[in-house]
Amino acid sequence: MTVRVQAGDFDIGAEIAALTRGNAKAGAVASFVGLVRDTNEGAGVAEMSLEHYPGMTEKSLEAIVGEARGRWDIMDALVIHRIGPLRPGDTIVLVAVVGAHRGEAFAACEFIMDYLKTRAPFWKKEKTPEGERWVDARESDDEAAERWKN
Amino acid sequence: MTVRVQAGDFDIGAEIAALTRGNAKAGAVASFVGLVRDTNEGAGVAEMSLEHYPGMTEKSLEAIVGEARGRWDIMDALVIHRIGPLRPGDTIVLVAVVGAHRGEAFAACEFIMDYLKTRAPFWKKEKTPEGERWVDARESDDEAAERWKN
Amino acid sequence: MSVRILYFASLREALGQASENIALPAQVANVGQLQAHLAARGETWEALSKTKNLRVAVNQQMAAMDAPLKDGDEVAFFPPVTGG
Amino acid sequence: MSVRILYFASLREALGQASENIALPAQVANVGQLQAHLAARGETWEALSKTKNLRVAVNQQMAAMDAPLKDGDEVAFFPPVTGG
Repeated sequence: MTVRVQAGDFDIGAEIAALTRGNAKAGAVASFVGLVRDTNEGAGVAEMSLEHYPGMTEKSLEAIVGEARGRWDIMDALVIHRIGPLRPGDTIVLVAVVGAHRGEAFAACEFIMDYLKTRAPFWKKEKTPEGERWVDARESDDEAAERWKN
Repeated sequence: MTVRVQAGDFDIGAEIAALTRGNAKAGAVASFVGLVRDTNEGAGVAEMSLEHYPGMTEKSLEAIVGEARGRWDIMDALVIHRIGPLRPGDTIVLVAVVGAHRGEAFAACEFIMDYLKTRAPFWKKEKTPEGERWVDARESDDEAAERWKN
Repeated sequence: MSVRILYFASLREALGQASENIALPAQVANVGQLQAHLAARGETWEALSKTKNLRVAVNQQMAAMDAPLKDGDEVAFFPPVTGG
Repeated sequence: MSVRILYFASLREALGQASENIALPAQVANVGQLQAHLAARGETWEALSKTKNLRVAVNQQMAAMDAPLKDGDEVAFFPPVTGG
């Protein structure tokens, strides 16, 4: 299980290859990449910056991945989250989950993303033509995380 | 929408980058990679080879992706499936789906994989210590495809 | 009428043949009748009636056993798919 | 007892401060009491009682308003998270 917080970009193919290297029981990798969009809530976004809570960030991501491993029969998982200034089109986050079969890998990957969105201490600030603004939390993210409680 | 059938490997990062390039409305890429495992149904697998039905393969993959686009609000999708001889650890398939938000990208990606597993004309043959054998279809794959009918 | 027939995977191996062109007698008008007609040739051809969950495609689209045939169709028989 | 307090994102900007160390009066024993104590300092500090859905972490774990505090704790206040 690997969790990284970094300013630089990541190479998805190399990360997935490293995650499965030497594990010939791995049959499935479900992954997710989040990207900076040039529009949010009706305003143009020229740049974004991501603030986080060093220390808690890593702990919370590890706890989320640990919870996923407790729920599903998965072999390994990786979370990389970028911080600092980003531009439209840039990657923000990578979540990749390895399992023997696809069903559990997909579920765990989506679960990790939903929990990351509501529990990991990151905050986005956008530069728009009207100035800078902190992004508001989305109710739909709370709902997405809620549904795993059953 | 891109569908490719090829003998060679693919670069996941480059494929995802190409899929989102110039699309600054894209916020989410859900993807799946299938790998050759060294064991299947209790026997060791030294090598595998994938046969397909040229012409129908591409049509069926395009139909599956088209159905996903009709069901979910996604922007683009990519399916690459390898054919010919493969070894444990080798990639078999890549499915990547781009959307504005993650929920629809995840659902469409999983749907495409489930339909591909039951509708796209590929057949796996394994080399085991006991000789060559054609892989049997899994009931769990039929069940996975069934659940999208609701 | 004539159709082109393709066989894949374990069925192709069992039949020792990947494809054939065949002129059909008048009473063979759909996929199921074609399957029975081919299997009735005996010996290894019985694999066509013995393959579990045999699948059929007509002109590269999945088809049911009662799908009608017309001159020039491409008909493929194969076991359940196992890609991905 | 003394605690270390951290502020993040919009709350950090509203308060013009990222962290502080503070000695607590005896009646401040949990997170909610700490929040009220800090907000009672007036002016910009009222942001602590006005931030919608204010979140709190104690020693880098999400905590509820009734979570108890002990000497040396690291307490962080911040708005709902928006990463990913």
